[in-house]
Amino acid sequence: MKRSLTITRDPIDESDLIQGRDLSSEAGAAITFSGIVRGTEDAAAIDGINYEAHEAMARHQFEKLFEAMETRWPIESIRLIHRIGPVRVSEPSLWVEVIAGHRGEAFAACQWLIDEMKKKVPIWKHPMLPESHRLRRSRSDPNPGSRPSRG
Amino acid sequence: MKRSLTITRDPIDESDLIQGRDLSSEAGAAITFSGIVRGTEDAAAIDGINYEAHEAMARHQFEKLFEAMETRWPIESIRLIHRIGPVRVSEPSLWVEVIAGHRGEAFAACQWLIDEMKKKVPIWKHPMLPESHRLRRSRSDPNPGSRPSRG
Amino acid sequence: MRIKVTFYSYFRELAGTETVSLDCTESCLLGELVTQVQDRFPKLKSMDRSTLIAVGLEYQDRSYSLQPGDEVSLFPPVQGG
Amino acid sequence: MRIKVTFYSYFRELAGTETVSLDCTESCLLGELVTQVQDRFPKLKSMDRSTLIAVGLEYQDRSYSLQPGDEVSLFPPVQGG
Repeated sequence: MKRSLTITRDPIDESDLIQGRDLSSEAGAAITFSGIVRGTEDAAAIDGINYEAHEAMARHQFEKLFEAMETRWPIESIRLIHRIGPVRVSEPSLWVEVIAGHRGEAFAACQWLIDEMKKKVPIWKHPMLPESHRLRRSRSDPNPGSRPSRG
Repeated sequence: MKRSLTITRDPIDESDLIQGRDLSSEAGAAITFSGIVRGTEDAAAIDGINYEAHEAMARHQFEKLFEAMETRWPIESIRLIHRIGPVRVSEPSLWVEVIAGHRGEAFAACQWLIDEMKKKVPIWKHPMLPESHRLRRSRSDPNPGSRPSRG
Repeated sequence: MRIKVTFYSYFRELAGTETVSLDCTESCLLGELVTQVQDRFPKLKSMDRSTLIAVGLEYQDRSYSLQPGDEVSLFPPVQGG
Repeated sequence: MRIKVTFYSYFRELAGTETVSLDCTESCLLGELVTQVQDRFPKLKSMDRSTLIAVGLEYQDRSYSLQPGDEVSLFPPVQGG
């Protein structure tokens, strides 16, 4: 199984990633998942999300998930990119591509990987509140937006 | 739910489709599925697949599936392209994009749509045998590659 | 009345033609028409259990009553994707 | 021995610091160290049930025996994606 893991502060260029796709002649299904920052968090409007990672541990945990994925499904290739730092609304924070011979295994592996990463990979979200909101709250709460959220 | 359906003889430009993606601020998950022509069909090497459609009926059946999908899941957008005519190995014959608020509904709807189209949409595959194979078989079988295959 | 039948995929090759027009009585059943087709093109008879039938743009079963102007399509299991 | 503890996400804000170094006896249990941390930073105590604990790059439970050089991370549930 080919593997590519990127944790980066740069924007994710999905179009460019697709152009760099590398298929064997036995590839029959390619699935991509883009996790996109929504404009609200816990019913409040936000400007984006600032992602924080324990980066060395995140890499290690992603690699362990790739290992486990490989033992469970016949996957040709996995590419995963997670952005850290500020990501604005409507931009992807996560991009996953799974290529396999058939769609059943590609869908199963892709969903499993995302579910597992949301339990195991040490990355956290800090909602970025709109400017007006930050000014209004600045006296009563020095750390808006860093408490638990539904994700 | 925004809908876009294309049945075309032109190659599918996935990169270009991604660049044309249109998201609301509540979109949290975008899934794409590419169905790619594999290099073998029933264990025999092929050059590609020639897709045939009952095009008017295919459009109608796709639209009915979109209707049903919309009643079952909160989907923001569906785009689907199916190529007809000859499609060479490693090229996509089908491209599906589902955009929704959350990944659960996007994955469920995308898989359901593909499963259903494989039962309902009148499109058929005719494997394109390699030149050498065609010449060898040409006397005994005037129509190689058009019989039932596993799909 | 006269009903036009179109064959798709390898049904076209088994029939040796793309279309055929057959006579049936008004409101005759779709199943009766299919039997007529199979009698005329015996290679299609062995495919009976995997034959899909549409009238216009919709699938129909054999109990459907044909109307003037209906166009019938016969084809093997679909294989899109 | 001295063990370095690093806080992530809002645990850092609850502790008011990013890292702390604490003394414990050789082979002391990870759970004992976590209790020491919570005694020192009481706001973390209320988060006890949702606290995730790693040593180096691996998750460990509280029965793990700490060794010299181990680096401990404490953080709330992860939220990637």
